[in-house]
Amino acid sequence: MSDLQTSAVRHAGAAAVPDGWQPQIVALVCNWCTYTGADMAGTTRLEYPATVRMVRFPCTGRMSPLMILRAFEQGADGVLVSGCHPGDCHYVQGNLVARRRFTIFRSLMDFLGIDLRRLHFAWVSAAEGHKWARVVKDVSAAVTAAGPLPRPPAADGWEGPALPAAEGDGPEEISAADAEALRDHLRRTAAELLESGRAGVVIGHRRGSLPGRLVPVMAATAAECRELEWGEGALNNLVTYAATALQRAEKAALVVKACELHALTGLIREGQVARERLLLVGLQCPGVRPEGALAAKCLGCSGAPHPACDLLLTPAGVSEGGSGAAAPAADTDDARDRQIAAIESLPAGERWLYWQRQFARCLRCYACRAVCPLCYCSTCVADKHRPQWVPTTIDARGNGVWNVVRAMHLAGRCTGCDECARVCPADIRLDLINRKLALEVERHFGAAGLEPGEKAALVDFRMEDPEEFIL
Amino acid sequence: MAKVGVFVCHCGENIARNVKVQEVVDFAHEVPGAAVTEHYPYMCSAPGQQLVIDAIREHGLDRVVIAACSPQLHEPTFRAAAAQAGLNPHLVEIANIREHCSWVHRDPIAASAKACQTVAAAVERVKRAKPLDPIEVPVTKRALVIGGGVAGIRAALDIANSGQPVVLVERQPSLGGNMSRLSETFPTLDCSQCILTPLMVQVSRHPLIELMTYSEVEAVSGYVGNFTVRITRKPRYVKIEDCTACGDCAAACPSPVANEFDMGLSTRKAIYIPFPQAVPSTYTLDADRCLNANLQSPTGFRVLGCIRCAEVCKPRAIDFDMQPEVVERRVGAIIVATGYDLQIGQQARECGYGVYPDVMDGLEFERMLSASGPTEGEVRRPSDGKTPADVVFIQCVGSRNPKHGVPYCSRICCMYTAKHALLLRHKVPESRAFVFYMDIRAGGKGYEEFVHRAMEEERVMYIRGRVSQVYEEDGKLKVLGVDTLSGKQVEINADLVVLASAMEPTDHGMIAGTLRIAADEHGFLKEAHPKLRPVETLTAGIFLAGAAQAPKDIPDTVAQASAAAAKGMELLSHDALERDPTTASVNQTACAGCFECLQVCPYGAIERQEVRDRQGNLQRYVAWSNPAMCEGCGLCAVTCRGGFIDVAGYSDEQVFAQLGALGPLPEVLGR
Amino acid sequence: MQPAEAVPNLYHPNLMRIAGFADETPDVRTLKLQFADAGEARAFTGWRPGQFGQFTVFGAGESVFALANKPWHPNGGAEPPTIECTFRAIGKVTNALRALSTGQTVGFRGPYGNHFPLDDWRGKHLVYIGGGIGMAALRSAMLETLDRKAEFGEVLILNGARTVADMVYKEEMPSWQAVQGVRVVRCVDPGGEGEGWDGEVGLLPNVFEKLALDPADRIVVACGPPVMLHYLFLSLGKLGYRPEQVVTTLENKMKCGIGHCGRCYVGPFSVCRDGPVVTWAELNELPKDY
Amino acid sequence: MDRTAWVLNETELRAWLQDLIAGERTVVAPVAEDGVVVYRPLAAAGQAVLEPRGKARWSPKEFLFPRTEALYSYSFKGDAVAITDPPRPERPQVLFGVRSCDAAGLARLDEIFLSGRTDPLYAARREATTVVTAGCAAADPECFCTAVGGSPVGEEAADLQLVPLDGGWLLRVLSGKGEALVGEAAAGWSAPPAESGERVAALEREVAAQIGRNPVPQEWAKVLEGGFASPSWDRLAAHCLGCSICAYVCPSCSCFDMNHEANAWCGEQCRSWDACTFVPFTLHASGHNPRATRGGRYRQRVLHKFAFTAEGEAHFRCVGCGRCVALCPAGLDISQIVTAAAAAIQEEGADAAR
Repeated sequence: MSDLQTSAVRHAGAAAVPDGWQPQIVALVCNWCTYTGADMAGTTRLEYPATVRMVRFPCTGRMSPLMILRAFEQGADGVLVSGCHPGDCHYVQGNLVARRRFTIFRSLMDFLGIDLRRLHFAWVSAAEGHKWARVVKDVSAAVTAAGPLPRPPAADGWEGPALPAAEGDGPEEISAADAEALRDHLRRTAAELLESGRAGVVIGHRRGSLPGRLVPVMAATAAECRELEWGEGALNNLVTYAATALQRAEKAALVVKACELHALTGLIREGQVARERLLLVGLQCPGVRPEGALAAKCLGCSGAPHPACDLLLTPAGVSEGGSGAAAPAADTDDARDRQIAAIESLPAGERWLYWQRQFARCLRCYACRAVCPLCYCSTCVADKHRPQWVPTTIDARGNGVWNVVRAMHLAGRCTGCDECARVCPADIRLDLINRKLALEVERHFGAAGLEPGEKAALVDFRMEDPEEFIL
Repeated sequence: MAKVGVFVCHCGENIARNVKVQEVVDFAHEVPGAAVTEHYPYMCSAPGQQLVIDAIREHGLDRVVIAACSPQLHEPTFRAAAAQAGLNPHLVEIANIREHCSWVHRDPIAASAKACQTVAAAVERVKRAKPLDPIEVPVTKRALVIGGGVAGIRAALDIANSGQPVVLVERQPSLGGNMSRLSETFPTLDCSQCILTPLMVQVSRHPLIELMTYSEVEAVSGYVGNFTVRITRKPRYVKIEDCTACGDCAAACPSPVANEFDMGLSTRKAIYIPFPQAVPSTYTLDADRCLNANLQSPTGFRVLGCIRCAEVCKPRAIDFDMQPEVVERRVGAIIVATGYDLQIGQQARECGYGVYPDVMDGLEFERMLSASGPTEGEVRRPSDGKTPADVVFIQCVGSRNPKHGVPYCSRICCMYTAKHALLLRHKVPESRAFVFYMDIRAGGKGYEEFVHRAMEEERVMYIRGRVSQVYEEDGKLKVLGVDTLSGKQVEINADLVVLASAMEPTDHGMIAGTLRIAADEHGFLKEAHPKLRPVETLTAGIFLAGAAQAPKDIPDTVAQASAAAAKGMELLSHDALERDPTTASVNQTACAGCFECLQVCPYGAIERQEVRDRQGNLQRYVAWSNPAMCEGCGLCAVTCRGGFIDVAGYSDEQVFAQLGALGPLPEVLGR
Repeated sequence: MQPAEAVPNLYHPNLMRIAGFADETPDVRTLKLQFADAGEARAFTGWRPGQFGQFTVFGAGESVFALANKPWHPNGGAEPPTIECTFRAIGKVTNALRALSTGQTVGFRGPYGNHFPLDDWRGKHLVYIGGGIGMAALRSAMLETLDRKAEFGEVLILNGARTVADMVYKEEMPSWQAVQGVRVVRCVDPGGEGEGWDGEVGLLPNVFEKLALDPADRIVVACGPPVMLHYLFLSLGKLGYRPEQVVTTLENKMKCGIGHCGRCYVGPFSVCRDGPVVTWAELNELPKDY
Repeated sequence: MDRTAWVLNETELRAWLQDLIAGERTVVAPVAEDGVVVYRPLAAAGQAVLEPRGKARWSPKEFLFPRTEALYSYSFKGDAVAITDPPRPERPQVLFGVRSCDAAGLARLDEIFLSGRTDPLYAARREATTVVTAGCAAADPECFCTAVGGSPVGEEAADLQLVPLDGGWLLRVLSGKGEALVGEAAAGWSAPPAESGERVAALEREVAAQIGRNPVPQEWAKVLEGGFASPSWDRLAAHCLGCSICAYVCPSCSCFDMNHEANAWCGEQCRSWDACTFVPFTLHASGHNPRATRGGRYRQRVLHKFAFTAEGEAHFRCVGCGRCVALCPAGLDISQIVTAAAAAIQEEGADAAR
């Protein structure tokens, strides 16, 4: 419970858990089916617990996960979301798209350790007054069993789970001589691209001020090309700079690792950059080492440049790419997955502690947003205040909402470059959250649809999408 | 913070029995912004409404909350009352404390607490409400009917007879559709052409119907009341106005072709009239089959190899230089009546269709039975022209067969098979008719009796079961099947096999893509609601008629056509439409142009708009929600990650405010 | 440094009751506020013209407006203090403020910032130029000037707006004009005049130029949108005004009002602490960060 | 050396720390949490990470200037509003084992919050806070305190100072508050060696030598300010992504935002950290933004650290902890950028003169 709610409770003079405590449940219902179904329960004089407070929406498709969070933040002990049965939606597909959102949102809540007895989804038609009464009874019983919404826990002194180390071979090592050759190819290629006018700017890496660290550079001169570098310190996903670079030049060359190309595909699919204005330079990658050790995303990677790049640079030389061939198959045994499994094996209460402690560290510096190649909104929803979507407070109130929103906005879109986790000064394992949601999207809806022509998973739907969790 | 009036209704005892009205009133007074709080035994009564009206006027209220029954009942009532007092109707909010409270909670304390919070939430919500005015959409007073079968004909005539102009587009050279192919119609055995032809003529003569045969709808843009339709008129190479339908050209034409109107059972010439009663009564030159077609000149017929038809045509109606013509029409309503085809699928092939000439489908048999057909109504085997003695009819070929066909029932097969068997028995009294069926579905007026007539009076043998195989042996077709009632194998030597193939929508429902309306996985066009809006589509202004929507027989088709026409007429009867203003709007300054909103919108209401700088250079594309098409579901609003789309009447601010009132209660309720 | 115990809560607003309001334009409103608590009213020490206040809409937030009515002094009379502010409903707080009606409660803290040095201007001719809602920042000084007219030379008030409908203080301009030795000029941008408009038409700097005033012994006090000020300063330069003769107010975004939150800095100059009143000369010394 | 000082071994130090924890004060020290070292209130002395080098991920400023705090709360009743001030003073606290740069950062915060109009909440906490610094025996790659006038064993804002010496700690009293904190505990502690003063000075020189960065001369303040309009800012900040890691981990950044967090019944006026690198920081409701470019925003950060100083302040607001350098997602290095900007501005000036 937030301080705000605490003060509200203080205001109400409520004690901790008084005898006969009744939960407060907020029900988000659609106008056409469930609201009318609840009317039906009334006209037939059914009785059910007075625990629910109804909020009427045109459609389940209008219900943002943020509204569910808002209900919890305002002190609801439980939330019930209810709408039309699949196929009966007044707007045909509103509930089907919503079902996908809710599926992923619920998975996220579960992963973060929310007691799922507090969060329910149901289909109740306009004729199902009895079902409405039953659903409210069942949901009330479940929330009553879960008890009053707890305060953010104090995790003082808690050791936390021991996550398995990320293990894997990683890309082949590149010898010093090869690395030098590769770097020379890069510099020469970049200079040629500028000189020939094939690119007005080359987005690459150069030496930074800290040992071993390379930093981004938008090279526009021959001199800057001579400073280009490549290696284990090339941490940044330069796709993030693509749009900026294209403001400076009609065409930009972009140095990309194979793992970063997906992010670019996402940007192209979402109309943010035009493929024809980019010249992709793929380099043989030795893997990156953000803090000495090889990054988890590299452990299953061969390091070969992505064949879809326009130019492929290996120690052997420069070749034209753009074959359109598929990338090497992604490693199925992702090193992060074992860590996710370890978190999932914890009881919900411990998952809650684990994530709450991480979110408590969150400074709301929005570096995760800033480095994310797929975060490009002109104004982030976190900066909007009519209404205040995300509480501005850098505490349990705001941080939890922010981290959930961020994760939801990347569900079905995140391409796993792990930049957010790399830059997070609080070491929040955003990579695990993103990866978990990617796995959930794949598990429920099949491949995440990361090609330019495909629909993103969360704007798509199928009639037969799974819905075991819906009452 | 607005000045809100809160009016709590007792509903006699209905609310007051379980909800302590006075407490709700007192509580409402503590909600910030609540300036006036009143209660009344029956707020919906005339004095109750007057109370609200007077309070609005007297206190200058700018928002109103009515705590009473479900908004489904009296929201319109109180909105009207507010409007009477000069308040925008969308500044009225209903707190449902009857259906959702007093009627379902017996404990007065809990029920009152819930009522209080519901009222508080409604106040919070209405404080953020904005006045909304109905969206006005002008209506072009003309309808487009796509398809000139019986559905399209009926719909076009109904609308035109009501005084509204109609554009009727038919792809084939003549009106008539599948019905004009039929011999007689069940269960009355009227001659199909006899009842259809007068309607076709009415269409052609109707001053308000612009008939475009041999034409296709290429593209449709716009929205309800304001569609723009692009129609391609294919060249007939015969000037309709000059052609006298004398037939001299066809007689002279050296190029015979299978006649598709007779399902290939006869031939026609490259220049032809599909059937004698065709409307318009004019010849058409089949460009693909004309001998001139092969001469590869850029304009088609410029280099002429054969001009016999033109030579014999006295009115000089033939014009080899005719070009496809694209015309545009603005219409307010569209009726889709594109009809059906019979599906020849795997099961039909297993039954020997396409392998043995004496296996035919239902429509082919219809042509054979038709007095104007290739055999002039005599039943003859295609292979040798002999009159068949034993004829096997197989129902559900492809239908009700999820594995190898379609899962649905084609609905007409039971009836037309009975008709076929009966007509066979009439025409060839010594013949024997066998029908393999799964169930008999004869749910129509006089239908069951008709089937019984076939069974009992005409001694048609009905065998319940599926046919496993049809093969030829000694010039006879062997039909193997199982009689599931007796459990015995059945083997029938047939002279002719007639398949009741599945109906499928014409071109697998391709028209859905052109019109941007929904179709199911089989291509049948989707109605807005299966029960309550069966002839509307989700795209306002587009209506459905006939077998394009689902398999159906002639009476149902005609009934639906008239229903669709009525819907269209209703729409065209307005000079302008008033649409609910609870629609989505995009903050275009902030829109990043990812267009995921466009992908989720069920109504195609989101459009791409260009943003240009002062010099006119294209900067980017942003989304725009067309208020004339948006239904206000809000899918786009939640899809937009930046929150740049909001829904009037269900705005983010309103929802958040409402949720903010549902937290733990202040001490007022801490009793 | 005083002991922490004794430091008052700077952020604790006084509760004010809305005593009335006037709608200047469709989206600009002037509120009249009175202290809800008599004790707080008695403790209020008044303000000097040009100072601003932080106004709170509870539930929405705080917003900064100039104190727009004639300065109130504790010893000025028996009347309880009334505070006026004129604002445009444009953001979260201002829209929420506009939705409030008479009798409802807002917060106020202040006054903050420096003020117009009216005493230094004694004996001089004064020109008040307000563009759009800019007149709101000058109104307090202008009304005080009218009150003490005898101490000053000619007074010209130039109130400009894009259109007639956008002009603020329409109703009260006649009462300004009624003071002996005061001239009120109203002007709207070309195209903004409506039927029956009898004021000037033209861009405000041009209208000012046309008035052809002698710069000698004259102080120009101007407030308006950045573009207007830019061109006005060009005109003033052309007309021979020295930067020291020209005074304006800076309108940077502020939050705390007391120089702590770091938001309103123009270089090292904190607008809320060191401003908002600056001379054109001072402005020339500041980086272009406003 | 005339100061009161002792030498404590690790056991004595931890024992003292444990006593402090048991006392009336909240003791805040670096603690490893999920693998990251952050300042936390201690539950046990053993939790504290007290090393001769390295630093917590971010500064301890949040214990004086919390990330978010309510300036007052309020509740509604109809049209009436009731305001409640936050409680104060809080329980006294000790910031234990903070680095000299972090303590110097507190002195910069004092300049903001205790000058002019005193901030009541900050003042209350500051008064109740005792600062025990831990000097550094080695520099990290990002460190540059000596380049901006600081020292690895600087004494600014410290009440007590620990200096790592010979595997133990030299504890020096620097203020009355520090003396009070030691109180009776010193009874069993050993006196420092006679040459401890020189040893500390030697340590300072040794660490300073490890810091490879050029000092930022004080006169650059004027140069940088004069170069406000220099085009070099856009170039230097080209890769800034506009997050606020630099500001939030910075010991001296003090900008904040104020927002109402409220529901229908009650609310709070919340003060939360904010940063000049964020676009909305100076964005007017009208849409006008004086700092519309990332170059402009980053310039504000640099100038506010190195140029805009109140009268009488003869130091930079940057304390050289280097956290922003180590954590910047784009690898921006403020010390290099200051040097580059000054050079560019001087060159532009020279060009203009020619």
